[in-house]
Amino acid sequence: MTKSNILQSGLTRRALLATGAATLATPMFSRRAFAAPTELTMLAWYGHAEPDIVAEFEAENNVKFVPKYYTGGDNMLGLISQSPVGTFDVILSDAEYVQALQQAGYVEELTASDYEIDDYYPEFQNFPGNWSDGKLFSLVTRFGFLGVAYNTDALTEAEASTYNVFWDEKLKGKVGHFDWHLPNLGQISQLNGNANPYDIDAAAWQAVKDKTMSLRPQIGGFFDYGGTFSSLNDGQMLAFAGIGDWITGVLEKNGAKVRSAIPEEGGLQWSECFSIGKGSAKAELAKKWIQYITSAKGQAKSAQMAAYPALIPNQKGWDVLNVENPAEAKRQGMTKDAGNVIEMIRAGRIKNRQWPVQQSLEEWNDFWSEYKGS
Amino acid sequence: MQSEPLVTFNGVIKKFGAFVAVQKLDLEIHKGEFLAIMGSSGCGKTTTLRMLAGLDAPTEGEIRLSGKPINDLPTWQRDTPMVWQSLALFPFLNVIENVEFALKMRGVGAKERRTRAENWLERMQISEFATRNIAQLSGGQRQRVALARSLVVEPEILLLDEPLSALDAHLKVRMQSVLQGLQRELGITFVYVTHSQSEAFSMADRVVIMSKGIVEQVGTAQEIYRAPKTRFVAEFLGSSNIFSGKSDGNGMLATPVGKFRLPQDGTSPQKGRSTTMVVLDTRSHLSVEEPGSEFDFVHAKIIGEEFTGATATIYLEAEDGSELRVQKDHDTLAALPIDVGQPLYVSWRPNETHLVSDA
Amino acid sequence: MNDFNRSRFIEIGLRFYVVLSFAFVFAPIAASFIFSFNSDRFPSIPLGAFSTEWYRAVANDPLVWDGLGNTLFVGIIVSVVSTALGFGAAYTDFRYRFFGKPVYMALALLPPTIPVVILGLAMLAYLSRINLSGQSVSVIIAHIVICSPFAMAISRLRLSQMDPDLEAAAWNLGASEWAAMRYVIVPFCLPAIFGALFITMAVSFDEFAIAWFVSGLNETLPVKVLGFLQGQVSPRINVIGTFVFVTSMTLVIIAQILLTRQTRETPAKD
Amino acid sequence: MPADPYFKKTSTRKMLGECPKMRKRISLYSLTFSLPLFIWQVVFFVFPLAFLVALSFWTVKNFRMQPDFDTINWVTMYGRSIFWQSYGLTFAMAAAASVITSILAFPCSFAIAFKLGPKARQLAIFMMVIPFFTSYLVRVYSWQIFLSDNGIINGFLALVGLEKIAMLNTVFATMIGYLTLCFPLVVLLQLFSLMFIDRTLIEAAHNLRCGRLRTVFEVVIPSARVGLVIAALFCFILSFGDFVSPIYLGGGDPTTLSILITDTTKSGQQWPRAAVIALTMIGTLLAVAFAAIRFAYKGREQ
Repeated sequence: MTKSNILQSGLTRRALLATGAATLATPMFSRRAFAAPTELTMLAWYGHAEPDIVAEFEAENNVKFVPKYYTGGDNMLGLISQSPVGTFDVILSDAEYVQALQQAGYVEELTASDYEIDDYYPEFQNFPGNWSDGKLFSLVTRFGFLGVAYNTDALTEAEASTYNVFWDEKLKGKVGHFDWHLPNLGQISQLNGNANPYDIDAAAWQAVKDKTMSLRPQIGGFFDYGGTFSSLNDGQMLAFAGIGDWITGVLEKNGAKVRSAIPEEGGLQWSECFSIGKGSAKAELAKKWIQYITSAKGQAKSAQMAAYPALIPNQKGWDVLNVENPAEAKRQGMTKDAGNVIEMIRAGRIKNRQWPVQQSLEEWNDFWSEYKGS
Repeated sequence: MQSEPLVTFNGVIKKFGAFVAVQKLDLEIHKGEFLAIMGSSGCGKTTTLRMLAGLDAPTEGEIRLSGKPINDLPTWQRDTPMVWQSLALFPFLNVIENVEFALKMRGVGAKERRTRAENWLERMQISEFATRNIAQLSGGQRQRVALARSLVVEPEILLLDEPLSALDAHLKVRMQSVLQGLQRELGITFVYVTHSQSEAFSMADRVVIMSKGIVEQVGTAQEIYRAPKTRFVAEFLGSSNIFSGKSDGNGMLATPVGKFRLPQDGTSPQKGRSTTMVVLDTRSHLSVEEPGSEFDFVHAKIIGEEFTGATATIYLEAEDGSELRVQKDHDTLAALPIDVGQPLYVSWRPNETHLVSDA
Repeated sequence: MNDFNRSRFIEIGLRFYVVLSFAFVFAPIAASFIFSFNSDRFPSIPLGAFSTEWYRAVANDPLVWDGLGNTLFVGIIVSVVSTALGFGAAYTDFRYRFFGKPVYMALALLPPTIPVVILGLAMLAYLSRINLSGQSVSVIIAHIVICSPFAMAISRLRLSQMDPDLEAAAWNLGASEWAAMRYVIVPFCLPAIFGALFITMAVSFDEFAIAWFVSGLNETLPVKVLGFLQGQVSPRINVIGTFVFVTSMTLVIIAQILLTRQTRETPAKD
Repeated sequence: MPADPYFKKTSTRKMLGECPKMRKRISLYSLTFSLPLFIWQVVFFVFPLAFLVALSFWTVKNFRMQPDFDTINWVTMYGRSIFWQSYGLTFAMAAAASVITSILAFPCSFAIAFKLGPKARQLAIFMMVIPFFTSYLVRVYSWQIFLSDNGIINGFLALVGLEKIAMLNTVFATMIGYLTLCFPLVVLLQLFSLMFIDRTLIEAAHNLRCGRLRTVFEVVIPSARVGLVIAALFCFILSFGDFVSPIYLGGGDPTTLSILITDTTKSGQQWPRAAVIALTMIGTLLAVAFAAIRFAYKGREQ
């Protein structure tokens, strides 16, 4: 009885495991089995390889994107440096990191004539960081503004029109930080009246630090991407520094009472650029993808990305968007009307987010962790 | 019953680190004999058995089996099956699978294996349990399975390590006769390790008594019982009165409880020498009155009484506090005032004493 | 009488406390289950409409399926290898005494006590040096490091229940060391070996921190969940959580039933 | 007469280092079982940690790590007040978590061990194992729903007309997370040590007119000390290194060492500095584990 029993039950269990595994894995294998598309790897922020963006391209080119989503620029650099060369075919990077990518030799040179750069607004044709010594290494594909994100039940638009609102007594413990020093300190620097928030001398830097420290008692937490979403959504935080429409736009669509405002002190601009990874075996396909996503059609898609909406630099993309989804075009300010986002940039209200010029990145970062810990 | 030795221990020493478990063992085990190795725990009896089985390797010396040295032979190449104190039956195998195990290990085909195992089950009268789980068997049944499992390879020698210690008294006696009968029937050698006198003396042809790694005495049950050679053996058997003192050189022994005549066996120790003399409890007598001159005697007080079936043992305390014992049938005792504290004479005939070494 | 009442009160109080403890333990699991059927993307009270859309979203997300495939692939290899390694170490501890054994045991048991963040960091830094990072095999390597101690502990526990004479008895009956391993030790430890397979698989299934560091493109399901948590907060977390919970519970319960059925033989009688 | 020969024999054999072993110690057979894990752990556990030590002396230039031998990372990290602040805080929070979890778990494990019948106890143990098969991440995410300002708990409070309580993004929420992580494990570990207490000990104590509560403190807890300390130690280890609860329930505020590690790697690729933090954490854990085990077995040896 005993031995056979053990064997039997052993077999059953083994069989069970195997069948379980097989059943669970079937959809995956079967899907792969009949299509067998080329796999294209993408290193990007969350959302860039989701079906709403890539499905059409995938179908047209029999491609399957394999994304690795990172949680920040440094995380991205870490992932590249710790993976074998050629792991990532397409790399999406925030503009300030592009130079680091290029200097580290992580990206291939692009041929400018391959892309419809002429359709871009002039401000974006020679976008800082995309070019190095006259060579093109990446192409800006979308951007957005950072200002004051606020809960519309708690604050009026007028109240949110200045960074000073973060110090408002009624927001005590209800102000959140997107946990990255660059946008937050840049905004404080703007509040302090620095024309270029990132190019400040020692005295101005000290002033920024002091001003930031005075905000600490108001702060309810330091959040990553996901945490920012949920804490704004459920009213856990009523105002947020360091973010913009890329977060509140998504929440708004879901019915949350949140919005972003560009305050009178000015806003910051984030920009995302596509590059081709060094040593990519599918560089041709990667190029095709960048052509697609920077074309008018791809740009319109990109503007409405489900994960987070963004502004687009391609003028023809604006046209497509205004036909496809005029409401969204209007909401984001990408219409030909006066006061649209390009005019805001031209009026000098928006500054590029970038690395500090007169201090080292380390210094800003060290201050940020001290601030968090205080 | 002398025959050529099946097993020879030649100056075998076994050390575990600094601890010497067996000291210089020389022993011959004959073909077809039932040999018991007896001693208290830690005396080296189990280590001796394990060395023979090949489970422990001797530190020094040589062990021969059928004339061939087997020191370097691992246990699985020895054919020295053992019955374990814990029985060590395989709990995940049923009865017949347990019995077949050794055959399977020897590469015997499945069919033959089954037949031979079934034979042994029948022989041990446990055929009906063939497909039972070990956990479902009683103690006695397990014992039989363990025996069958070891004997199925038809070895020349069977090693038994206190196999009966877990059984109750009634079952023990039954299994003893089973074992004895089996050994006679098979005509093979049994080496039986035990701490129990009754098991050793009732079954074995020869008994080896060990203490602290040393063989104290080898002999038949009768020889050992009647004439323990050493003080240890006498104490271990626990059935003698022991008197220690100094010889006066004239055939007398001076002890704290009196002067006694030494046995007249021609080995009278020289004067002043420490000497120990023993007399069996069954050869000791009790009386209210001082016994005659043909007896030596000690004055003592009763401290207790123990019934052992047809006889009873009276425990007494001598004047110096040493303990004495006398075994008598109930009729004899009925004539005596047996009460705790009652002073009596314990006596014996000098020719029924003998000397033991003091080692 | 008074004292008796008081002790009854304590008894009831303690029982109630046990119920309360389980409520605490199961509250988040239950909530996750409920919210997986909630139509709102961001969980809030009151609940939105009943919906299976997130289940559909998960089922239709090829990345989730890839993640599940990776998790299974990693989990099965990890459980087999770490059970083998852990069993070997447990047997070594059971049978041998040797110089430096405490060091050996420390190596065999220490890994789970190192915080996963640190282990992940060290693993990534090291594995990328030897070109083993960013692949499924990296996750497998790291998970075996933390899983084999569990397998070792489970096997060791079983071995300590074994009559130490059993193995010697097998040798004595003619089994070589290898044969005794195959026919005695392994069959005896079979329940523990299965237990270890399940537990190590469960550990690997749920491990996200180290996997997050070293998995590269071959993300496992828990890393996906961490990604959802970091990146976009979606009820898909609840769906996957519910799915993983139901699956592993089914496996555990089936294993439990098989094991108890086997031991529920009539007890020995004399 | 040997009273219990079997026991005596096994114990002497154990004392002598005698398991069922045989002559050759190093054989193909023994190496087959002992070596694989050893090699695996040396290559994939010791080497990475050793590499971490080396890494802590490297330098970073422009986001790139360079092999070096520079104590700058140690000097910088140990020179920063934020580091020591996080260190003290993480230590205090982990210690608090292990004390709180142990105290909260004890009545539960006590009741399961002594107040439930064998069937119910079996079930309770099984139920306590279940959480190990659910994702910790998912459970933490679930707690957000309970604890947020408009979450389940505050919803209930509003129903009965009470004020809202801010719970999410507080140390309290972090503690809930630690509790979620450790509670089932601590209960199980405590339970196993409690179940091995000889019940007659407790009866004897009652018999000696030792009151209920006093019996628990004077008999039960001392008898189960090893298990209780080990359980608390595991809780400390898990909480000390956890980064999920402090971030997703505590709102990343205050900064714990695990957050500091991820932050450090997040800004300027300062992996060498992260290695400094990691090594300090390992050192601390080893010291705590050593102290705890010493305390647990104090007075047990001989």
